[in-house]
Amino acid sequence: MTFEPTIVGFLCNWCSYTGADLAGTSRIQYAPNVRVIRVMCSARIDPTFVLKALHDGADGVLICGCHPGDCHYSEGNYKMMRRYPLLKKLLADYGIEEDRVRLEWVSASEGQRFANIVNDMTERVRALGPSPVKMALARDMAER
Amino acid sequence: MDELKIGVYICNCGTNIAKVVDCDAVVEASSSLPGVAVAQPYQYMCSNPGQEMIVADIKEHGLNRVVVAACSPRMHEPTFRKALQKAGVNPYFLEMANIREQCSWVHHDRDTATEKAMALTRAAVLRVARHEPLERRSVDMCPNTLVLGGGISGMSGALDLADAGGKVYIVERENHLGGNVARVDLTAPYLDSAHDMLTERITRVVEHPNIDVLLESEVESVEGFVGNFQARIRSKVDGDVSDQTVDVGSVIVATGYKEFDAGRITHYGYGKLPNVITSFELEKMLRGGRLETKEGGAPQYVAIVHCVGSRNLEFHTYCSRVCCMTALKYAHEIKAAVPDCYVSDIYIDMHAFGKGHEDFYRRSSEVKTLFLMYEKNDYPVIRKAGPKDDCEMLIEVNEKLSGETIEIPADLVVLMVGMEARDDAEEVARLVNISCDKDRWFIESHPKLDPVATTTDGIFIAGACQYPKDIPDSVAQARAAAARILARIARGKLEVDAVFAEVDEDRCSGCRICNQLCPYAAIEYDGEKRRSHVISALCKACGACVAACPSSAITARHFTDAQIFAQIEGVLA
Amino acid sequence: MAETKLQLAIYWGAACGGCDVSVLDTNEFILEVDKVADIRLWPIAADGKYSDVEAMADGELDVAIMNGAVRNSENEHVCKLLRQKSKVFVAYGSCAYMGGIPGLANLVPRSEIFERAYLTNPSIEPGNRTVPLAETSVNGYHLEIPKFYDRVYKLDQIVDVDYYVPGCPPQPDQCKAAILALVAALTGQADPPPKGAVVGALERALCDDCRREKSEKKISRFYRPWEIMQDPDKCLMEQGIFCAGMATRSGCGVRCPDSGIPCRGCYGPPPGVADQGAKLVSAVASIIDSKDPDEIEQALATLPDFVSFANRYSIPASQLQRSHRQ
Amino acid sequence: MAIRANPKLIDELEAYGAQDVAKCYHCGNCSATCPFSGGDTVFPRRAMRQLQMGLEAKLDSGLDPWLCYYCGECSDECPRDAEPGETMMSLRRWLTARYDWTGISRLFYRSWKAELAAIVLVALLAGAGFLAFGFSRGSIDHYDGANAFLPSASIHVFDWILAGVLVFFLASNCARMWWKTMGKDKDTRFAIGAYLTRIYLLPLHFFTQMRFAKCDRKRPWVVHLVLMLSYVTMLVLIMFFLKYMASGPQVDWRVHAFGLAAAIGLVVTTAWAMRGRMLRSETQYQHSHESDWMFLILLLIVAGTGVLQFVLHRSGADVAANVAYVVHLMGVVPMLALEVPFSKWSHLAYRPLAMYFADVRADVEAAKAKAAEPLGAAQTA
Repeated sequence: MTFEPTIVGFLCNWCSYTGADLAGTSRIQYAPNVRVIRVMCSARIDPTFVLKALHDGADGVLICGCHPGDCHYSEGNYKMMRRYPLLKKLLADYGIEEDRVRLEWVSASEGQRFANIVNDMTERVRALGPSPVKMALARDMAER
Repeated sequence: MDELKIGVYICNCGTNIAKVVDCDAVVEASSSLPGVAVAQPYQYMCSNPGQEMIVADIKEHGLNRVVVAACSPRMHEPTFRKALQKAGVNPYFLEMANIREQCSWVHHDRDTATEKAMALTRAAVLRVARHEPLERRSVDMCPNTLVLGGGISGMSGALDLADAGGKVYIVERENHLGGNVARVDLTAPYLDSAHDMLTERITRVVEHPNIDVLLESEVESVEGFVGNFQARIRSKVDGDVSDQTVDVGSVIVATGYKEFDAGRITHYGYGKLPNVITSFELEKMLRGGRLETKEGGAPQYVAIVHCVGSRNLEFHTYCSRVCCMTALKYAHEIKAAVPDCYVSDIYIDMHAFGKGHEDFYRRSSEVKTLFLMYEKNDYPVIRKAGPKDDCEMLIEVNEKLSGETIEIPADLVVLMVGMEARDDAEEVARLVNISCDKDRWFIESHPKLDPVATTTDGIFIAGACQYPKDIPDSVAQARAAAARILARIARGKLEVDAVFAEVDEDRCSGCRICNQLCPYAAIEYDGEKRRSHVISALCKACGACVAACPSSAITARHFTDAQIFAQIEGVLA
Repeated sequence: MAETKLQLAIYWGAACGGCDVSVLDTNEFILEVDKVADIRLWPIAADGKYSDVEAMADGELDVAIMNGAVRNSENEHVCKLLRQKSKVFVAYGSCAYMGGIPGLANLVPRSEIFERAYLTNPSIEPGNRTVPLAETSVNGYHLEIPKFYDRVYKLDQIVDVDYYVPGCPPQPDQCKAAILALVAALTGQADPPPKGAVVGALERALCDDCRREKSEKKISRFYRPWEIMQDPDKCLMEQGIFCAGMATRSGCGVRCPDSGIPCRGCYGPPPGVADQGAKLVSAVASIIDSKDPDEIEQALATLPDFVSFANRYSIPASQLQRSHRQ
Repeated sequence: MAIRANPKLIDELEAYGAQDVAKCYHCGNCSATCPFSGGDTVFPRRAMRQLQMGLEAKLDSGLDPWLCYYCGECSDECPRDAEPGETMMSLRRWLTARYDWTGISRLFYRSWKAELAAIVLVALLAGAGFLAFGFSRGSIDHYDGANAFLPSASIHVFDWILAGVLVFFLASNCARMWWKTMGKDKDTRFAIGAYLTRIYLLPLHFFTQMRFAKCDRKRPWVVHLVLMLSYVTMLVLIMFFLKYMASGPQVDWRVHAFGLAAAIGLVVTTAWAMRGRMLRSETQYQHSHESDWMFLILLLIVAGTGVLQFVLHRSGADVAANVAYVVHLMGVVPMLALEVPFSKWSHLAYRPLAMYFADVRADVEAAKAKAAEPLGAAQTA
């Protein structure tokens, strides 16, 4: 049986979460692997959340916000846009694979886009296999 | 805090949820979660009986937290919050799990969908356990309004507000009212006099008991928050400076535009060729009643060049929206002034989108205006004509409709200079804490649904300071702004959401990372205490500062780290 | 009340020794300590053998102060031993508290460390390149050396820790204060600090005590301290010098920034911060003055080896704790 | 090299009937509906545009107006009532005036009074002349025979002289047309091959007007074709068989069969056209220039009197027949001397020529393109 990843999704309330709702009202089918957590703005997403999710066993983390220029709070998504590459640097330093954490812009009207992103991400993470974090920490405990 | 008693309700939503998600399984799974006192399914939670069930359970089992796993919180969160309130529980002790839009409607496999529904519900239960009671507060709404700019927009907004009884302060930099419209002769498409229109406005404004017109004045600072601004105004009436501070509840920014400086486009020879003039210089001639070349004669050929500074890569990519009809207006006015004059109209596209515009366009071609179409960024070139020519200048155009490169004679060339944001747009934006787009036009709160408000509550924009507009659009926006303000004045008080960010001053180290992050300038730095703090009335709870605060001194009410950590643990458990 | 002298043990795990020196740096205060306490184990200053400790009854020691992290089985053994024999167990210094500098080794697996240390290291003379094994037998004799773990642990990942004293090393006066507080508590003159408390440090971040002028921050690139002439009165971060102070607990006396060196974060995160590095990510990224992804990338490119700045002392204490490269 | 535009041209064209061209905003509906438009020929829009911008040289050397038969569809489709069809018509008038070196066309088109005066004058002179001639040598009560009032032999000679004059003017104007449209351009000037291979087009277009047949609306074509064929038949009869036509009272059906058919054709189509122009029944009849009316009226007079003298002569009323004959000639002379070379009728020569030239030009262009090809290929390769 194929490995089914668990992905934590952090979605901004105004664009992406609404976009995800739209996918629902339009009955667009997509992979059930993403568990969505709603925040008011992508700017609220503290890198700690991402690390915490990975620590707690998430196989991937998906971050979605409004398209640049469309932020409900005028510039919140730019704050995420600045944070993201630095977070990726940190994750790379910790040896987390590129594809496990992803930032995407999804507007309130892009239900289909959200579905596509979820499907694509699920595919990529499935290909990577289970997150190494939980196992590694378990191994550490075991070696003593 | 007495022990947790969480009620969990799983909505079947008829079959919308139940047909894909095994609701009973979700109920069973959640009933064993820490703190859960009641867990049950129901056909339609949003129905009255559904809400009643929650109220009853709260009364009977003394529930102090409620989780509803149903549709999107964007749909029914208010509904269930009311139910909690009704039962005497703080409405913020509710958390919803979205198992319809984001589960049953998008998945078909029953097992995985049920598993996901369980995870989402679990997350909600863990989260709600960490919820805190929050209170909405209301602040007073000051009935006075500050209007920046005494143009047609500012005056129109001011009159509506003043007629309704509110006090209005119009702050105008110039020594007269009227703004750019005062520089115009007739208006398109009906060719009625701008002057008459303005006189009516100005007289009413000046004579209005509720309007203070402050000429030769500028706003120095605007402090406070929606409903409670203090504006410092500096007047320099012929030399002597006087300051005053006024209390206002709202601000209408109607600072208008400035025309594009034709000198910046070299190949039109503006400033070198004496008879190349801007649209505003022509307006001046027309208002003066004599149309003539610098040499003093009546022109035999007049050429009008569109999109000067607009719709090109070099200067502004946007369309200035009013020039096309203004150009047609000139065609009519010129023919009226010099009947045997040949008018050629050199344009990119004819934008005749407004009421009566298309007919006006038709009428203009009927008076034999020669329309010549040129390609964007392929500017016509104006040169001095030779001695043999019967004209002052020759304009070379790569004419699109014929595919020919032609030379059109002209004695007078009118450059339709586009609209530009004022040089000090960014300062004004900073003054009232709104933002500018790449062209330095003020940004509205929502391009379609809220084009009048801004991201800063209580600050409204009207007229061409937002984007090029003609008179009707500007007036409409101004009066819309007035209506928005009046609605609030009528209520007298403003509800401020209970969800906002707070700085724990015992933890704030005054590093000031958060200071420039807030789009609403809700964060103030106290130089004395060397601490930052949030003006809750201004805060819109985006959480940017919360995530950025390096010492976790800022908490986002209802979106605390603890609550989100709990959710993460919940979905992953 | 000589008969009720406090029973004290000080020991080190994976550490540089600086922590012990910092205790010695309290100078004659040591004699004060000696007045009220019997130092039962402190190899660097006094005597004492494992066997002595092993001989003790559980909880016979009033206080065990351990510095250094746990890198190998010997560290772990002593750590557990002292815990067992002591009433109050104190993790002393950044290594004990968060893993510290040795914790940086968590970014590479043991195999690579051995490779570097025992095989490829140019300072090793040829023909002598041997990798130590936990167990060997040399002409009939069975030898054991401590097992070198695959990663470094902070103490509370191994045992239950009562108090933490941060710093690399802790400042002598902070050390003094911590010891006095403990003594006061143990001799019943004051309430003991809550379990798990960080003693000998402050609650706010370093900026609170930093005398440099702070204003709104916007930068377009980062500099290493030696790359620019710095303004001694201006916040280092505003000058583009990466300073961990804003996400680091104060208490050190701002010694680094005062001497023109950015804070490295040895006192660990302020209370409430779950991951020092993660917090620095959002804080630092927030002040980059651009909306253009490429420009942002360029700005961040001037910040090499980010993790060693962000989690310099706290990798084992971070959410991810170690490299997960497979 | 930029072409100098002349905003005044549009005013000049007004005299020729182009009242509405300024209204055109080049939506292209006219070109879309016109069967002759397609590929590089944006028809009739190109001509409209050139006129709006006053590109005199372009119009002068252009053939477009002649390629249009004015079926009227474009005008019906025009959303701005810019009357493309009528504009083409006006351009044909203007071009006729440009081709004519005497300046008479220009005068006629710009002043219908002048045209009318000229016609009347010529008619009176002709009348007087023929009366004098008749009385000088024959008797009014003989229509034919030895002392006929206007013996066919003499009239025949006169016809030939008149034809000579007519041909001279028309030919010289055609030559000018050739020079403006083909001669100036050295590519088309000496393209003998093309001229020869395409020569068959001249009679073809002249007699069949097959291009007109391509228009979606067929009726105008039929009317026009009948009118034209009747006219030509009549011309042939008069130029070659006048003797048999005049002699009577017996009816020589070998010629009169044709004569009558042609006469009926002329009368009916002319009447139809007049009725149309009066009632504005069809698009091409919406706008009538004075020259159109004079042309029709003359034609009707000539055809009518032609039939009349035939009937009178055959019914033995020779005096009346001779009077009708004189009136007939009073119509014929101005028609042939003025209308054919200088006014509307000249198109019977210009239009087939234009179509012939157009195809010759097309061949030349094609050849040029072919010659350029390998080079083009080399560049792209």
